[in-house]
Amino acid sequence: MASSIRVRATSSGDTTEVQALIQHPMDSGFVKDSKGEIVPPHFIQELTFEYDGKNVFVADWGGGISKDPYVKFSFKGGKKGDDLKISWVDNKGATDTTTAKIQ
Amino acid sequence: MTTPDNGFSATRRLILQGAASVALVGLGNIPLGFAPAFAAANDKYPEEAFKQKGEADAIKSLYGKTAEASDKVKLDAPEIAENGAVVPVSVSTTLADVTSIAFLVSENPNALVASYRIPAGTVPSVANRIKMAKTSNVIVVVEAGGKLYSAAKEVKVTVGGCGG
Amino acid sequence: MRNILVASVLLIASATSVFAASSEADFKAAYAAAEAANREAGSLRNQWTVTAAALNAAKKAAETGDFDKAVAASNEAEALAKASIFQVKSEKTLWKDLEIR
Amino acid sequence: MKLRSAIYPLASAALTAALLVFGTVPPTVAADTVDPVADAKAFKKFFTDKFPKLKLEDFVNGPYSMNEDLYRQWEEKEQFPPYEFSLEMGKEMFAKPFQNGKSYADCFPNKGIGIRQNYPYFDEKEGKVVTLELALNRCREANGEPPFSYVKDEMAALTAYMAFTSRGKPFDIKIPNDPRALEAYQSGKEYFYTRRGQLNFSCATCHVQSPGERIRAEVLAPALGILNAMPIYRSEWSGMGTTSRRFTTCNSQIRGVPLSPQDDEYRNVEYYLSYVSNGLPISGPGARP
Repeated sequence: MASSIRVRATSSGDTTEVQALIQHPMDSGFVKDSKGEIVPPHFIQELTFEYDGKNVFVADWGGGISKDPYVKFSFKGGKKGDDLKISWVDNKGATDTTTAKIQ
Repeated sequence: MTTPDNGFSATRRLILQGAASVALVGLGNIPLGFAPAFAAANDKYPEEAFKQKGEADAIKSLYGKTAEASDKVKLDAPEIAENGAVVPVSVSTTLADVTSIAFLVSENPNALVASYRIPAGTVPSVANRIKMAKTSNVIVVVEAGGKLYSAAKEVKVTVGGCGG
Repeated sequence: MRNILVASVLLIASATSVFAASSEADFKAAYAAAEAANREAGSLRNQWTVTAAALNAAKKAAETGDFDKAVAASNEAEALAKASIFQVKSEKTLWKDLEIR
Repeated sequence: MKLRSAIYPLASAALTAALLVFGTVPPTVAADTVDPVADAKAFKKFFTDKFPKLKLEDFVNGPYSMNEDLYRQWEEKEQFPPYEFSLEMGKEMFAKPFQNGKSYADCFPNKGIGIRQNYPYFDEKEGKVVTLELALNRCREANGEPPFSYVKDEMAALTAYMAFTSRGKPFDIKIPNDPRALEAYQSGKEYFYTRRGQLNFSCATCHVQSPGERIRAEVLAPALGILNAMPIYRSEWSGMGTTSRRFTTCNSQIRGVPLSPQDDEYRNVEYYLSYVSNGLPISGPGARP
């Protein structure tokens, strides 16, 4: 199966801009389904971006982040062709990880 | 967009390194024996803060202190959300030594939506998409040099993001 | 304009609800009439969701033995179904008023 | 107070005749002249007069072209659009052969690439309108595969991919010289303007009379160009939806019981709406509130 993570990392010389979109329901645990039953919470809790062996950005998320979450940030450094590693873990213990090349 | 010269908050980072397994054990639902696919997490997931109802309690739980409003924190959010399920919100700041940025929605069932850890060298500017149950204040808290600064903006929501 | 249909339906519904002490037979007759009207609306391809909801409410009320309520809901469903049939007929010519020419 | 029962037989007789568009009885509207070219011209003029600042191609962006606050939210979303996963899934599905070794490409002209703007078309053999969604499911069934649901998921993914390969190409819907094609067009037009449901709304009530205005929270999209963006990721749906989904949910929102997806009437209204948007570029897949 295809990765749940889509990443665009673009170097502009000094900084690298990173955008990520992740496929995840991000159920908050406050919404009822069509049968009137509460959809149990199911959301990503931690999302990590690692470059050159170091975390450059860590997101701690609750159920208030939108479905198929999106985040954008920038960090100093990062060379074209280098790897950026992205991983997430959700409240049910599921994880996914991918490596993107900086463009 | 600004790129202030971030000091390196060495102690905090060092303490955070290698704490991955601790962080994961802290998550109630993780089954025993679960091996994380990554070992990069460098702080504990602030589970309690995410459970708080109001924004004041959430900020207190997250940082143990209160925030002061600052015009150096630039919060960008729509006047009227096209849909409460997806509200694009972003922040940037000219403050130096930023170590974390948090987003809160005062009227959501749990106010804290996201908390971002900003290591040295990362630009203190984040964009994300959040859910809003109804019209309310979006609050952003920036931790810089050990102090908390905040900005707020009301976003009108007519179609709620909680299934309404 | 659009409120006319809604208002007339509400009037019918409230008018019928003053009759007291309906029997199961009353309900069955009222329900059958409502169903027939809704079937006709269906053949005209213009059923309303609220008609189906009123029919459901009638059935539920009848199951609990509340035949007054069941008859009232059936009558409401019938009125809604007939209004939807009326709408089809009047729109046969009225739609042209909206047309961009 | 009650509507007199005497009127129903009359009404139903007239309608049954009118609705048998493809039957032997010609529709009652056939007495009027049907002039699609003039219709399309008037349709575009109506919208460009109503929104003089907008260029014709802007209309394919729906409500986003009419409200600055919304436009900014859209721009932000388009940086990493929410339909991206569906689009990718569609691309993979499209490339993957069926069990019998054939693939979607074998069912379509130009292997299915860059052809979205030609759908729906009028099939003179069948005497009916064929939409892209219908053609996709027919392709599956012809190759021994079960059809997909018309409203979302796989169907949305496939049409998203096919629209994506056709982006920028202007809608080029043809009405062949066949009286049945003209009837289908006219039937679609009638459906578009006919009020239905308890709210007594037609498609036109919202998308002709009130585009740019808010109905509850939503800024209504103009009918012109509305199908150019299909399929769409709607925040309100938290997911993708096809043209079929758009039509059926519009019906239920006005408290009407929707027809089955790809019902003849929906196909006709898609034919009509696409035709009057001829010349406007395909912009799908789209993102909408």
